[in-house]
Amino acid sequence: GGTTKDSADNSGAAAQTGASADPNAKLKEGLKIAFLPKQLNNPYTDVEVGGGKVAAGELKGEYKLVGPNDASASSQVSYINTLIQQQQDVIGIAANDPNAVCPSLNQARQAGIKIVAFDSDASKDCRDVFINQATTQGIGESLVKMASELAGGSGEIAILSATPNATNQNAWIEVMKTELAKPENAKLKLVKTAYGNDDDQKSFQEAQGLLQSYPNLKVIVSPTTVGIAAASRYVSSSNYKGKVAITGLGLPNQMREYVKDGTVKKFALWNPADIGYLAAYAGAALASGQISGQQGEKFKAGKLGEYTVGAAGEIVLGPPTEFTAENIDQFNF
Amino acid sequence: MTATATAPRHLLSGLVKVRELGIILALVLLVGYTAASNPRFLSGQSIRDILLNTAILAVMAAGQAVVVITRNIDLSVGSVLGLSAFTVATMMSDNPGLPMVVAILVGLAVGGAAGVLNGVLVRYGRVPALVVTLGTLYMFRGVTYSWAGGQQVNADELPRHFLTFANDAVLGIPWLVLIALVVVGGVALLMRNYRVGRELYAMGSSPQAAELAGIKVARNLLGAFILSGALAGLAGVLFAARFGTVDAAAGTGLELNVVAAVVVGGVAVFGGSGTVWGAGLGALLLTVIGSSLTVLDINQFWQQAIVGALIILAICADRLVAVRIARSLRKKDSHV
Amino acid sequence: MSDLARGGKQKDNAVLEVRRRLATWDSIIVLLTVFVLVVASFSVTNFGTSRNFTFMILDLLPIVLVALPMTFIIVTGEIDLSVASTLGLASSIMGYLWNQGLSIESIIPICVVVGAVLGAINGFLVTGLGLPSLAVTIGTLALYRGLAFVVLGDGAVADFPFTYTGWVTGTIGDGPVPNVLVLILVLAAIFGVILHATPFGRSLFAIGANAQAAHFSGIRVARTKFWLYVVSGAVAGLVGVLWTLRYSSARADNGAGLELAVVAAVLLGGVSIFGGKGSLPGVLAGVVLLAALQNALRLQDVSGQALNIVTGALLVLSVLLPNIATSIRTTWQRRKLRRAATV
Amino acid sequence: MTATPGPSRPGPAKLEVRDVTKSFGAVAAVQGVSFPLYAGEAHALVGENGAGKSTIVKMLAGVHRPDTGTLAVDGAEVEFAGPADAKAAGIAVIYQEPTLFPDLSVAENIAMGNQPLTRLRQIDRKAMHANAARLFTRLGVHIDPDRPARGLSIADQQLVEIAKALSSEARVLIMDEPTAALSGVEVDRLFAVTRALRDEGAAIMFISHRFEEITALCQRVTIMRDGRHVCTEPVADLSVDDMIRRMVGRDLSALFPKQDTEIGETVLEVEGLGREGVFRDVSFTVRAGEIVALAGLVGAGRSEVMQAVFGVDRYDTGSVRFLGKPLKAGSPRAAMAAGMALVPEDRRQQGLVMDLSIERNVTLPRSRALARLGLLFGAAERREATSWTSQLQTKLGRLSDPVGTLSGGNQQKVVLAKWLATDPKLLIVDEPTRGIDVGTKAEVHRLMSSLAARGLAVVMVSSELPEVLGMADRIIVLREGHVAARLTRAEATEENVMYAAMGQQVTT
Ligand SMILES: Nc1ncnc2c1ncn2[C@@H]1O[C@H](COP(=O)(O)OP(=O)(O)OP(=O)(O)O)[C@@H](O)[C@H]1O
Ligand SMILES: Nc1ncnc2c1ncn2[C@@H]1O[C@H](COP(=O)(O)OP(=O)(O)OP(=O)(O)O)[C@@H](O)[C@H]1O
Ligand SMILES: [Mg+2]
Ligand SMILES: [Mg+2]
Repeated sequence: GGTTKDSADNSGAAAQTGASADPNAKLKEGLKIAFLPKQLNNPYTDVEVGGGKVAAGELKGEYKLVGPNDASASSQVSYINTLIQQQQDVIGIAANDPNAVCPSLNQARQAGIKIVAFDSDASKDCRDVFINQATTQGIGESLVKMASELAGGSGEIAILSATPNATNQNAWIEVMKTELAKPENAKLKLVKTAYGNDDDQKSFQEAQGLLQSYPNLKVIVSPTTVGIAAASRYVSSSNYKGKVAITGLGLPNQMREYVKDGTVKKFALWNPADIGYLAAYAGAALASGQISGQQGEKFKAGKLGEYTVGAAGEIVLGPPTEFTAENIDQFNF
Repeated sequence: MTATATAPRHLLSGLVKVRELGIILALVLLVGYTAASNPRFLSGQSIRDILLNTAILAVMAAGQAVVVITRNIDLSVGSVLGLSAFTVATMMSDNPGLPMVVAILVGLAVGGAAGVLNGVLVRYGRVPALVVTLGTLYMFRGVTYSWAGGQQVNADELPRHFLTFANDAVLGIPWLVLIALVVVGGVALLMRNYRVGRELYAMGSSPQAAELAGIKVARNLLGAFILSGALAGLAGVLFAARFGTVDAAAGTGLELNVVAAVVVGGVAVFGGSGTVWGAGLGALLLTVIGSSLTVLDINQFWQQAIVGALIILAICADRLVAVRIARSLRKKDSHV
Repeated sequence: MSDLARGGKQKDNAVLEVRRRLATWDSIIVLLTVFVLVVASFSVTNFGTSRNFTFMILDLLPIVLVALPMTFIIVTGEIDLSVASTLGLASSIMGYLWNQGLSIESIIPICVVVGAVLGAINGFLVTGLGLPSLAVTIGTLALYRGLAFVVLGDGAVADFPFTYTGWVTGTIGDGPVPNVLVLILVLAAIFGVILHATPFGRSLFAIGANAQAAHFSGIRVARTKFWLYVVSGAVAGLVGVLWTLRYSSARADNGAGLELAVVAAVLLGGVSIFGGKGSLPGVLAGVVLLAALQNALRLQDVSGQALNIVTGALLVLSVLLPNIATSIRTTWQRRKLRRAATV
Repeated sequence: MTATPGPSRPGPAKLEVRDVTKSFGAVAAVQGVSFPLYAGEAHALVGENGAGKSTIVKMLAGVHRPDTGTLAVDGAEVEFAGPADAKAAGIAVIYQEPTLFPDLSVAENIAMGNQPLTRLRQIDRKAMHANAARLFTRLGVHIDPDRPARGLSIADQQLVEIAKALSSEARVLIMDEPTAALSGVEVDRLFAVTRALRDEGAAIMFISHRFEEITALCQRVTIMRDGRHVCTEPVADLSVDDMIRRMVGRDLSALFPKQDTEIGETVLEVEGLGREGVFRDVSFTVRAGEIVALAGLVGAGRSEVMQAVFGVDRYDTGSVRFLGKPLKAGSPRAAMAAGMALVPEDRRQQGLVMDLSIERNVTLPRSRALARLGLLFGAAERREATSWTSQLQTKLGRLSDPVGTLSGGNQQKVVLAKWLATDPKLLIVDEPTRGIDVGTKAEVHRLMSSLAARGLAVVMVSSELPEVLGMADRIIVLREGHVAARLTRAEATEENVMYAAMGQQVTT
């Protein structure tokens, strides 16, 4: 009898954050706040951490941005190690793999660094709080709702996701499947989930493949900014334009062209800059002892107002915004 | 003498044709099977998509084939494509009035300059091509990243004529495909029928002998790298026009596809043999494999595995043909 | 030549020999590595700490282990680009079997064997069918990675026992020496002795420099290469296990892109891509040099992009500089001779 | 063969070497050598292995640049930046080692650099093919111009090289041991063509270790020793012994000192050996103390038979027994373990690993035996290598130098040393003295003979008839892959062997 899944003790050395919170503690100045997104040089990411930079400025902290060029967990670990060596106060991380970054994050916590996961969560026991852009349930529901409207209530739909491993994507897809199983959506048929790996070209080709394989396809739902842009671009330049609708989560700046030329009627997103902004404030609150990550603790996040820590250390930003031809010009990100 | 010489000549040239015939056969089988299970695979839009997707790979494969024939390799093509695509996209978004020709020339120039660096290091620095181009793969990508940062040039920033170039057609053939055809055909002709082409084959077949034969090895080698670089640069322009969105990561990892296309197309990695047509067909085969797997609705997770297996099969088939040719030679020579 | 004269000449030769050895690339790279380590320890804050040392060792662990058999393979004039995919497939299988409830003690050897089998497939294609290794392993690079996704799909398996994950990231007696360093040193010593001080090692150089002559000398060229691929696969399988344990995460995309880093390190270590030349100390120095530079530059907040440029430049310079030195020396010698002749 | 009397030449030299010097690191390969090449004259260059002949050739070809001294064409000093310049100056070179492009067709190989062009500046393949066919007819050989050069035998490669040199219609033709791989018939053809060229006014430089060839072809000879110029004189003024004495610096004794030996029991039995398309039904035995020669024309399959026996090639039918036991087929390692050694014909491709050091090459087949507890240390290898290279009087700088830096003949000695070091019971030597100078050749022959006297069985493949007749106890003549005749030492004459090899009736 060796060590098996059932007999294993994999508690690890989860860091103990015994300190109790003092809601009235003063926000510290000069905090070293580092952001480690999934990948650098990704427009969505840039907007996100841009919000963090603004917040760090307001907090009179030192802002730092590091990250890999590839969206891999192993490169993130090297960066976490470097940040530990540099003795940062707060690390904001969008985890490429919830578990792979865990041992390093726990080492960071042992070294007194506060961990704020944002956008894509790390495992619960190795971060202090998680900034959730919207509830998983909420996003899944709104994606199905948009798809149903665009399909006119019945027909074939397909999903164009990011990488097969993306945690947040898979969680949303799960919710979508549950939604689609409900009687009111019985006439909608999910024919395929394709993966564009958040790579522009691959997403482009996957979109082509979907349209070829499913001649009756009515809607492509792409809950990733890379995917929705690529799919829209393909459809707008092909003779599928007008026959197939695209929706999902996208950046208004990238989508403006396709909304204007009619390829895309409607898509959604939260304001990514607010995620980074909120993450920085949550980090500062943690580092200053205002909160410790327990449910029910409250803190102020600058212009966004007051937030409450939810179950399992989750802080939800708010509901996503829907963009249409009417309102898209009001947004610039 | 002449009588005995002409008969094997037909036999030989016949066999040589078989080499490319193998790929064509594979293509026909694959297309046939896919079309049988989904007729839309042969629809106009679908064929157009496949050809458009092949074009970029084929242009790069033509350059790569030339370099590989000289017993070298150019792994930096993916990074060169990225650099050129970003340069051209930035330039076009800043100066929307520039005509397409300028974009193409700038792309060629950027790639050509990269090729000069590779060629000079290989020839005058006497550094093996694999080392040089692995190094410049990192360096060119690094340069693009440092320059672009997180910037991305989006479709809405690019001038319309630049974007429509990819889809516009003359006589029903999209520009992109036309360019690829001209490039592959031109390079193939150069390699087959012109002195410099044969010299490149000779250099790959035996580098020392090429020096001794008084071939202008330095000039030719530099030329080969410049050609490969320039074509990768051209591919960058086509990439930007086709995909409309360009960031610093454009073309990452493409080098392996290009090398795979060349190898599948029957160009020997040890230089000296293979054709540019073959490389072009290799690019087409790889693209068709990718498309048909998607169309056949093969599980996403199986797709990559199947691509790998097919690449290996193609190499095996090519090897089989080569062994056949060698055996027929041996038989012909024997006195027994 | 009298015996006396020969004796005298040989002593001269010995001196020359030592000087020649010192001037070879692998000794230069060893010295350069030591130099970089010393300079970085003094000038980069937090570089010289024991914790950073541990981080660095963990970062170079997969590269150095895969580089050992890769050195052998490149010395024989072949290449194995499928190692990173083998690593990924081993990791996937590890996760799959763990989910099936197998014990980790039996999973680890299974993964190593799977790696060996994957290596044997490469070996068969290269030696049995006589296909070029560059082409074959580009094919299996795609194939094995694809299979990794087939096995584990989009999932990740994470709940590995802490006794094992902790061992990989831990240090001996909580001191400054990481556990895995022992593994690295033992394996490196074994591979080093085999390459440089055994008949087998000699035969590898002969195969790389002229396979036909090696065949005529009674060396079993095909069989030797075949087993090298098996070993390379087995080591990649083992590294797949270590990778999974280090990140406590079995995923199909583990280690993607590692092959180029390994090849870069091996070439930086002075191994000729054409085969027949190279040394293991050089390769170890190459790996450490790359890891140390990256680590130090990251601590200095140099961006990943600039790291790319440094890596690439280093790779090219590693071959370029010795060549330039040689050509300067010969030109200078010729000039001297010419001048002597005209006087 | 008859020598053309050497006229004393007035007028400027077509090509002249003036006081050139060339060193490689510490090795002074050529030191202050001068001589002229005249139009309409064949000029021989002789010297021991490593005397610097090929180095001179490479300087004339633009491959090496002289350290000091100059070259002059038609009296005007020139400097060649590379082979292209030499070619442009009308100099065609056949190098000591063939330099073909294996992937290109024979016709392309010949035409490379001056292919016939069509009006569109494309290559005219038809003309190219016809040109090659014409050259082959002139040389009297049958090689398909459209086959790739890969897989040609050494002799055929050499012939293609000759065709290549002829095709460029050069004014100076330099040939570095062009006949080393050829047998009598082809040599005669080559000489006929060369004489014709010479009479048309070309200047010829000819290098060979066979003196009968020199007296047959050349008018003037330059002798070199240790990189230095000894003399340049009309061939007619020197006897062969004079030349040898000046070359070696001392008198040489008998050239083929074959000792009589006691013939022991059978060592090797080859029974009905065959390989499709190459040879068939070859049977012979070799006994201890015996030297058996395999004679035949180039391409008769001699090398292939012995390679199959040794196991580097496979065979389809028949069997090989060694020391009474069947020998595992296709395994050189098994053959070595049983006590066989094979000195192959192509030292560059088969015999040596050019990039490895001399000592590593010598000890390569022996590394297992030299290891202690599985570990191998440099000292053991060096000791072994020192002993064998000095025994064979190899001219070398350091044992740690790459073997590729040695002269051709000295490389051959290293191959011999490598295999003698394994202390074999049967030694197969394929063209053992190809490219070896007279002094060393005598040495090699003495060595083979004394080894045989000590009970070693020897199989010698040789294209050189005097060598075959002088050394062999028995001669097996192969023709087109099968045994055409078996002759004892007593029966063998030059005519006998040639007739059998060419398939004519043997007259006894
Ligand atoms: N590239 C080189 N590097 C170092 N030494 C060299 C090189 N080429 C030739 N030598 C040395 O120069 C000397 C002359 O060699 P060369 O090849 O000219 O002799 P050779 O007269 O042609 O002999 P052979 O009859 O054996 O062909 C030899 O000692 C040889 O070792
Ligand atoms: N690798 C090869 N590929 C094709 N044909 C070959 C190859 N090697 C040898 N041959 C052919 O096999 C025949 C026998 O060659 P082999 O070398 O055994 O002859 P040989 O009597 O030893 O003559 P040589 O003097 O050339 O060594 C020749 O016709 C040769 O052209
Ligand atoms: Mg010579
Ligand atoms: Mg032979």
